[in-house]
Amino acid sequence: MDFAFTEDEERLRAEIKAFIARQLTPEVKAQLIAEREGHGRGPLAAAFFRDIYERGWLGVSWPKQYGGQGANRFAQYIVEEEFYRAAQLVIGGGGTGVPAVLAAGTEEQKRYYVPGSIRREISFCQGYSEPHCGTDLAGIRCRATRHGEIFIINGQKIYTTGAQAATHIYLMVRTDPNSKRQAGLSILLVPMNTPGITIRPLWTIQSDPPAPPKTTYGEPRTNEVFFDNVEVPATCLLGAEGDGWAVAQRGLNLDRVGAWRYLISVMRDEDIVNLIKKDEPPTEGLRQDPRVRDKLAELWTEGQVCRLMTMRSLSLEQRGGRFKYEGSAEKIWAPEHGVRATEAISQILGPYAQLLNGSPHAINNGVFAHNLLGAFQSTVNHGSVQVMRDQVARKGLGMPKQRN
Amino acid sequence: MDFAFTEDEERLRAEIKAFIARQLTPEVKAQLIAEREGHGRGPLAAAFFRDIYERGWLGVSWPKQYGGQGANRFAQYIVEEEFYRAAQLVIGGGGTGVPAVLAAGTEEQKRYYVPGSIRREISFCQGYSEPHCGTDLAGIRCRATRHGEIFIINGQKIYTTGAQAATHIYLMVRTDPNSKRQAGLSILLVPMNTPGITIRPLWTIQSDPPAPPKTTYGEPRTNEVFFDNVEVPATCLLGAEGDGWAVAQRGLNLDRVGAWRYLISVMRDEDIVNLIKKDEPPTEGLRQDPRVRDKLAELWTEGQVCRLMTMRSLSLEQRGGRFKYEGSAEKIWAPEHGVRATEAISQILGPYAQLLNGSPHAINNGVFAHNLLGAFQSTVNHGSVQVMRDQVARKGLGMPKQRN
Amino acid sequence: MDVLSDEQEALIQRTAGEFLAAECPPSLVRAVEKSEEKYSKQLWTKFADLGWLGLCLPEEQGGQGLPLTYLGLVLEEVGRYLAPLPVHSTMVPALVLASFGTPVQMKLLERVACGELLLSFGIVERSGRWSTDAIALSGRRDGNDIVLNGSKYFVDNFRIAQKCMVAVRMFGADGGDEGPAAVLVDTASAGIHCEPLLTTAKDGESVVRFDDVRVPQSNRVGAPRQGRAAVDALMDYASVFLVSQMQGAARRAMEFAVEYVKHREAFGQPIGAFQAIQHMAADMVNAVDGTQLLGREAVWRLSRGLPARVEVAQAKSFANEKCLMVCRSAQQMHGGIGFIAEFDLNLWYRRVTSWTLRGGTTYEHRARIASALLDTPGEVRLGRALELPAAAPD
Amino acid sequence: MDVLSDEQEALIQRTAGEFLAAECPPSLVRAVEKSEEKYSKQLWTKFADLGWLGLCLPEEQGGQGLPLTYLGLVLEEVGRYLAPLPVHSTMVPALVLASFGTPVQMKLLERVACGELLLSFGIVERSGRWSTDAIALSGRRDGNDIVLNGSKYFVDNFRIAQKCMVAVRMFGADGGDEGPAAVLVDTASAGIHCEPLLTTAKDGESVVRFDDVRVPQSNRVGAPRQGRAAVDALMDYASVFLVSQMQGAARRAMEFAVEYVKHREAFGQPIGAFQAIQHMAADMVNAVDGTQLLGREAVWRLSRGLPARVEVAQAKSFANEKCLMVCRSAQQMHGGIGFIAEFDLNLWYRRVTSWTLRGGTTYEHRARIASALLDTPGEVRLGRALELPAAAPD
Repeated sequence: MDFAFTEDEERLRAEIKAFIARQLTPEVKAQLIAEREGHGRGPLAAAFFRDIYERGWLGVSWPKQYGGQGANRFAQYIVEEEFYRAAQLVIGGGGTGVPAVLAAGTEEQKRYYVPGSIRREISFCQGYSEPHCGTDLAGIRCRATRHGEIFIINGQKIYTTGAQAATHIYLMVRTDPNSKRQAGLSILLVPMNTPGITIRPLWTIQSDPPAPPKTTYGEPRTNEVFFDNVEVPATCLLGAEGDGWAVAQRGLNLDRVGAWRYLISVMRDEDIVNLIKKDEPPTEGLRQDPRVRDKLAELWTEGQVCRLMTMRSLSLEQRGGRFKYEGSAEKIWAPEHGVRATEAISQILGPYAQLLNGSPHAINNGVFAHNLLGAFQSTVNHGSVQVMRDQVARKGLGMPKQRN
Repeated sequence: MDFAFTEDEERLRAEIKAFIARQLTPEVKAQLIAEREGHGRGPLAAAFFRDIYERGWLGVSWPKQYGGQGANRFAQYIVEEEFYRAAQLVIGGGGTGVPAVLAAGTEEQKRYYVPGSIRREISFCQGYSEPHCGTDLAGIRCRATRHGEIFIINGQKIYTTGAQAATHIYLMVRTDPNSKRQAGLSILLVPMNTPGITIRPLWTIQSDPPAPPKTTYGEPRTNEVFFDNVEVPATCLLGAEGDGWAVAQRGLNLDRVGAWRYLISVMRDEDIVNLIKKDEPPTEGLRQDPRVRDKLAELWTEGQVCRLMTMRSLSLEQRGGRFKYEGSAEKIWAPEHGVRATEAISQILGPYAQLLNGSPHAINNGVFAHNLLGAFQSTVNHGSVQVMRDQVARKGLGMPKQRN
Repeated sequence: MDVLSDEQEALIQRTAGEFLAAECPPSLVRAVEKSEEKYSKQLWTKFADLGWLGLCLPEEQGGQGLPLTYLGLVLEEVGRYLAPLPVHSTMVPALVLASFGTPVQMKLLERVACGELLLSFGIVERSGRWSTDAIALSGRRDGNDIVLNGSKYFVDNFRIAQKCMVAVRMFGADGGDEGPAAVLVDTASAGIHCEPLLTTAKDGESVVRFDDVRVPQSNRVGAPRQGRAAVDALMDYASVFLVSQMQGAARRAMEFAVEYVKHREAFGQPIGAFQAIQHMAADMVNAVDGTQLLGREAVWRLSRGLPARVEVAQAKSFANEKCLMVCRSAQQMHGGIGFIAEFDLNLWYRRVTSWTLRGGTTYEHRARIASALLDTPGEVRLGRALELPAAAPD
Repeated sequence: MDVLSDEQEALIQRTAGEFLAAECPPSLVRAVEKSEEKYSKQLWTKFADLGWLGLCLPEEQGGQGLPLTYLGLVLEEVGRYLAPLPVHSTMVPALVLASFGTPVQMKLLERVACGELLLSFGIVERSGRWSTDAIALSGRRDGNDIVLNGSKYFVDNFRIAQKCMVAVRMFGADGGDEGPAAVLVDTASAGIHCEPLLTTAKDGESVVRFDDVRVPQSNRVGAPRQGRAAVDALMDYASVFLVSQMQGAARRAMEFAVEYVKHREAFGQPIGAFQAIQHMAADMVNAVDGTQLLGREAVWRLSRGLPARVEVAQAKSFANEKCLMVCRSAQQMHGGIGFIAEFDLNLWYRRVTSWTLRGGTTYEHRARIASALLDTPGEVRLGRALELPAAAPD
């Protein structure tokens, strides 16, 4: 039992912080924001990423033989945390694609995707949900038919966030047309520039006006992706054919934990405390209000539980253990904390909490209002809290399945 | 839409209050408590009940032809509320037996049970639950076999509160041995002195020390009742043979609403406010604590919702309407409010909230501590809040049943 | 006692609902969000022509003189269909005029009843607080005029209204504080600056600055001694009719969600067959029903002229938490789709988030309830109305 | 960083658990409730003989000198089996002695380690408040003595302890206030009156009155300047090890309930197959796990000598609400049977209700957290420890 980072880890954190203080200039930040808004990568941003790359922080926990640093899960967490805090950059090695490639890929796939991702030449979007099945992935219909050494893909995906910028899609398809539920699914890694792929934007309630940085589920856009006789070589297959469910499960578990998931759930706790403690108009006086103080202490404590559950997941992973229920449990606690916090904060701030980004008099660029628009999404995406509770009860506690 | 009692109803309330102020002397009160503790009825208590009887308040809403006053549901509510508040007496016409007799009984049964109940010569305990089925009454096994003009009853009931004092048991039995679930059940009205009935006390966590008045689920004792070849005439049948489920449902619905259910959920709200506003040791100073004030206002508002839901049920009944979901909804809200209130109050009172009846330094005879022991029972008894939620969703909103 | 609607009440509510169901589809709501005016003039005219605005105004001013409870029912429907109409912002000050106005001011109600005169009102200032104590905008008496200086924040529909009822702190010519008062101001007066806000509701709130705005003393609402009472009424009407709207909107969001989960299949059946979804729905029912009961009781008390500050506070504090929960649960039950801008459900969610933050926060309303509970003599009892002490927070 | 138990920690906890599983059945817990002493002397002897008491005491005094985290794990098991042993009331003051005691006082730990010396401690007074400011029991210096006057409320196991560590307010012979201090008092001293309380836990709390009780100055714990630090430590240990017990007990109640619903049939299947019951259970898991993580972090910080007042406050405020929720849910999952006295589950429920009310309420602990958040300079960040300002409430 050890609740502190090691000296090495603290040193890494200090290095990153110093780097960010030095290199993340307002100009770089502006180009990063422009890139996120779809205006392509500016030269300063490119240089910034090159510098990060050279320090080995892109994919810090990935194996050295594929260009990573072979560092542990805590080093990865530190990189992720500092860059996400500083500029909402998702850096360090989590996410959808590469961890699954490392777990299930062929040697060739590892040699291709891992270094490419580290150089940020390759990026993945996630092709899971379909219009008729959001949470229930076992109902997937998008099919890939094998014809010798190629697959032909037909179908549709939805909520494919980042499809417009990704080089590849991490795609779950049904390869056995006669299969049902989890069986007969496979994962394909498909280049987005393959002919027959069409992307249609879905604008979210965060698009007009665009949500400010640090908003939970502040993405202005997600997508539908259509596959019309898309032909890819069979080498795109990740893991065995028909083994897609198992390949995806581990990825999903990792997706439900880690720095990003933690931070989007708790940054508002820090923001509201730091706002209230400034004690300036229009929130002056709240600092001394015992009701507000009590509520902030409650939220803070819940936020600490988010942090500690994240550390528990990292500890488990670092030991090489598998989650029994911990990932699902965290994916209940953190999003619901986010919702509770957001709604409680709105009652503390009163009418100011309804002001969106760009409105006169908006507090912190309207982040608290945009959180109201985004917080509940976190209880739905990547496995709803209802499904997560089922899993905690069934897998964690061994409770029986309902029969009729 | 009218949220006030009528002048007549207010006059009735004033009469009852005046009666109580005059007649409910400390001596009478002491005899009532002694009676509740199983020491039989004292002469003063008997006179007190005779006076109430003469004023027509026992069964005030029951039909005149059977000795009632034929008053409306609100008059009944007022009688119930005032007597329960004054001395935790359940008077006025609610409860398990007579309403069902009035709804489903034969003329002969009405002539026997209604006047007898008004004179308090007849009283019912409720024979629903069995050891293997608490909430799921459709699983009842206690069976009554018909032999011509008699039934022979064998089986067991549990949580039969008040069995030791009741003259009759309102008993749900399976009359068709081949039936399943709701079908084939019947209601029998069985005199408790019939040979073959054995009562075994089940002492509750409120028994040692005994809970003080106004405790939610403060009963020190409930019972198991065993039926060993108990022979009763077929005239004991209430409603048609095999129709027991329907007969019981309406009774259960009425059991889930009304003054008693409302008051056991909210009396603690009044008690804590009245305690805090006295501003005396050991709770002095809390009156000015904004956190406590905020919480009390929240509880009070929830308590108002309990009251208004009760008024809604009475309005519906008074119009002769049937509940769609309202009874079940109230039976979620009020008990869960009771739990929230009890637990919140305990954190306001701190260590004093753990002191039981008779302990030195206990506040209000330990009622807040005993509520901690009893409050959750209210979410379980007479239909758990889980079953109630099912009913609101299915019957109220028409949501579908799960299939496999 | 009968807390259910009677036949006439049910009829009027149903009629209003049917009208809005036909005339106010979500596409209109959405179009108005993008408009400059933030209301539909066409719908307003139809609405007014049907007499809905005059429902509870005095018969002498062309109204129908029905109790306020009817307006509450109509506003439930306005909320239900998110009707982009300045009913709330117009009727709240109109009702204050109906209670406190001078004969000349009462005359204005004729134009309100027929839809000609749009009103707005300003209470909250920079602090954001819903409290008479926080009213600092000064109305200094100067000859026959009152000179207004200060700002009102979060003023709804100021830009389309001809007049605004402004809660001010009056000062005599000698600078003496004369307490709160309500003053009617022409929105076109010199010295007024209006800055539109962008809210989650995407409706017509603004910040309005008053720089030496002059209005005649006769624009003060009611007699000088009634200033505080008029401001109290303005705040109570504003809060309680927001509750009507919120409840109507939340109920609609719940109905959408229940309908959706009855048909949306996952894991081999309609997700509405799952107990977790059913129980979420059951809690939504109690939340909207509880809001309805508290809200209607408060409006009913106002309609009878009974003290109702505590009941208003109960209703709004409860509605703030519960209606948001209902709309959030409705979004959750819809999964990802509710997050997509073009899907209608979020119109309801976005409005209710805003409405929970206007007309007083939960903290503010609970402070008032607590004062009635704890700063008064005698024991409390549920079912017996509480009165506020003179020094209660507001 | 590794927040999980390491092998040795897991081994020690398992061993303690196995010992108590064998030696401390619910029947013993129930029997002790009815006893005068409110603890099992026999079990205490066995427990001490196995060396559990000395686990984290200094090696010089016969202890094993392990970090405090080990005691936390053992107390999780004590809570889990509701062991009717004065471990908490003895070890809390013992640890204060280990940190602050004079050499003579340290010698007492030898007798603690072998189970010979039972201790108790008194903090709270009539106000019921968990706060140094609320300590009014006076310790007036008089020659070589300290004269104690006042009362301690809710003192656990006073009647069986030989010594009690009392938090007092010291006064010089001249009457000058010298601040808080901890003083060791023989429980048999003249002038002590003990009045047993009857709590939901049915354990050994009392109110203890001190009328001119004389103790030598050498009984003061630690150096004069360390008085406040010693009292702080006494309070923090008391709170955080209660969290260990509560978490162990709540986890056990959860396990009982999960086991019960797996087998209890209704509506044609085990009720544990119903989603509503499963989701209740999932929330119970997060509640006990959250308590465990917060509690262990706080104990770990104490074991490292790091400031931990905020972490203790986090753990206790969270535990108060969550462990009660878990035990209440366990009762609900058992339906009517949990309400019957002879059914074991309510032993857990009744103890946890009491423990949520001792060692500081949620309000009190949150006030401390809020002070660290808001009354300090600079921005806060999760993951960076907070420090309390000097003037924080406690």
